[in-house]
Amino acid sequence: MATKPMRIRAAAKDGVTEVKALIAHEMETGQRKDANGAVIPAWFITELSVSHNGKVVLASEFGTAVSKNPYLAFKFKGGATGDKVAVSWKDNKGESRTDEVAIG
Amino acid sequence: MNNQRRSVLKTGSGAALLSMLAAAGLIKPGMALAEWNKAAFDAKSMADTLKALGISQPADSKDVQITGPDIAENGAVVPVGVTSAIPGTTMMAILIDKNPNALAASFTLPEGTEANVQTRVKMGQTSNVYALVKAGDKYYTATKEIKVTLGGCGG
Amino acid sequence: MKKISTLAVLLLALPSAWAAGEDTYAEFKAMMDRSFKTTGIAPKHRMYQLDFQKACSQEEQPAKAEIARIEAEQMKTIRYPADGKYFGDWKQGEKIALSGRGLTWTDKTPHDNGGGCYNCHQMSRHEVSYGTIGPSLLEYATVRGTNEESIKYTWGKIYNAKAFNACSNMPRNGDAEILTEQQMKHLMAFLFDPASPVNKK
Amino acid sequence: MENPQKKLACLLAVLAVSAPLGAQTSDKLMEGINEYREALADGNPSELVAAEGEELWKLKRGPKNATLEKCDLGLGPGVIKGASAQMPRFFKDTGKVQDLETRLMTCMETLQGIDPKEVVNARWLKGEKEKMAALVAYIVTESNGHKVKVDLNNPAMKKMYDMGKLAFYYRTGPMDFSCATCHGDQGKRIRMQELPDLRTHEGAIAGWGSWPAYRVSNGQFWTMQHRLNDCYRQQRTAEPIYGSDVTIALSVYLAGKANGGKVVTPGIKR
Repeated sequence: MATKPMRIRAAAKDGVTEVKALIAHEMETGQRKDANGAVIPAWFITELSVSHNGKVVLASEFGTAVSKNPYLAFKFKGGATGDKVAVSWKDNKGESRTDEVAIG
Repeated sequence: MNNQRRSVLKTGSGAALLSMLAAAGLIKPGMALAEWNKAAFDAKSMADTLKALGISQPADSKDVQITGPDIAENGAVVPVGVTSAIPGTTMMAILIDKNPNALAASFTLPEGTEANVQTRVKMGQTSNVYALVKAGDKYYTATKEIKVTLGGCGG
Repeated sequence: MKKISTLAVLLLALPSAWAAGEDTYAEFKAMMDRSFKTTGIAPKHRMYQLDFQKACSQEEQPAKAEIARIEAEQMKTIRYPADGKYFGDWKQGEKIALSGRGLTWTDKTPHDNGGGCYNCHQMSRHEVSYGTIGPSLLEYATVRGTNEESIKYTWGKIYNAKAFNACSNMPRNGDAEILTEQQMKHLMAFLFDPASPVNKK
Repeated sequence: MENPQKKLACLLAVLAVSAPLGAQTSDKLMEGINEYREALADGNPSELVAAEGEELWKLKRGPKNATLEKCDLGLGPGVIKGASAQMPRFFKDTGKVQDLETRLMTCMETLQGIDPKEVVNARWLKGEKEKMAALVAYIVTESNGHKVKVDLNNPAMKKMYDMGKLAFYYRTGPMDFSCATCHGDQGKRIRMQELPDLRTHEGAIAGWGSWPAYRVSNGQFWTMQHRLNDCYRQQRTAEPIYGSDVTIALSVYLAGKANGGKVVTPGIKR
């Protein structure tokens, strides 16, 4: 299954950039059962990183307890309008995706 | 956790995402991004999680805060955040005591990133939620009880 | 432009009942008929109204005489327990009161329906998630008393609430076969038993 | 209305282990829950569904291999901004009052050659219905903050409004319920779920104006057709056919009551 685009917002103010990201992912726990009683296998993002002009500003590891369609918000020093902020993730099935946005 | 992270990096393994990012021109080789810590995320209890992370006896700290609502209407999506006022904070994690696996997420903060991260987690039931923070080579915690009126079981 | 204003005047001049006049109602029935289908255990004929349902399908309550007629008719449907025993197990009753399960097209069987009591009523102090469409039933036995009249009234109200209030929001649990006689006995115990959370201070 | 069945099963499981809740008053509980809802308002996952919908809108597909970019939602071909706030509306080309979803089916059929049955017969959030939900998310996002404006002077619309009102009060089925049973009084709730009084303008804008919505409980985006379908499911009636006249009529009734109020779409719900 193809990965879906995420939504990233990055806004610079007073020398600080605020990043808000919504990532499309099922984040299946592996503890739920389908209608026939079969366990739905775990499927979740394990690693996610955010970079600013190529430099990592946040590296994270997720477990299955992160909600479906994960949300992340944080701030880093620096960043100017037009700079690139990229979010990359990898899941336990080996799928990955990177999306990029310009700081507004 | 960071100890393990470093050792993984030193041995140069586990760089799948790293190489992907490098290929995308997003990061330069040698950046701190490591293999997912399976032992820590698979641990059931708080105590086992701390053990898997190689941490003993983190100290409660008023300078660490876990934010979130007192009551979550639905356990499937609970907004939580961790903030730390301790200088030199390099790692923050969210742990949920009563979840099947306590560790929900961990964040490594490079220099220049504020020690304040917001996300959303699943909670199976009312539980204490812990912030675990690393500053220097010491660990600190803060806790907050979040009540769940509905488990993360859909409706 | 002139055409439109003439039409507007015409519409205004028509009697107010026109909006739900006979032609409109026939059209409405036809619309309902083509808009629904049978799915699972919910057959299409569920859309065909009983007389009292139709009488209660208006913005305003029906006329007094109509209300009295409906209540008298519904009263006749009530069946009191043949063995004269009104009370089952309050613990079972609590489960029935909490469950809102049953009778939808996604339910698999017509059995094991819940009473859905907490959807609309406050019933105990330890359950804070309760609805407010119906009155609070806290300390029911104390408030209502435990004499025979109160017991029979309560049975009747559970069995067919329309016998006491023609257009009540409360389902006819017995008459419409939502709950079994045994389930209603459990609910009675939940309401009246001194050990039941309903009657705990 | 929410989904009481699963909700109750969950409540049973959860409240059994959360005794401290019992000490709280109901008001305190609602206060806490409101705080929780506010925390979720920023970063509504509907945005992800809307992003998919935007791609779909511009994607060539169907037997005619065409996009939906020439679809006329009432404000002219391709105009999306504010369009859903003015729906349902009467369309001359089809001679019918259509809501957003039935109008999109018309566009899919005429522009792309996709048979409406593929949407009607699909399961919720599967196949063409999943695509429909994404398109709806995209389009209603473009009406966020706009005012509800449906034309009840149009005779076809007025007729649908009257039909919708009759449907709203129509009691039937084994539980004798109508829409008005739960949505015909002020300040009521089912369990902890507050119910808008849909007879009033305030209630109608709170209800109509905040759907379609993302539901955090199941991580699903629900269109208005989906919402109405589940209301009927809980009323224990038969199932309304997707896009059927009764669903359009109810939408016209609700939109008519909400006229002039501000829509907040997509909403975010429990």
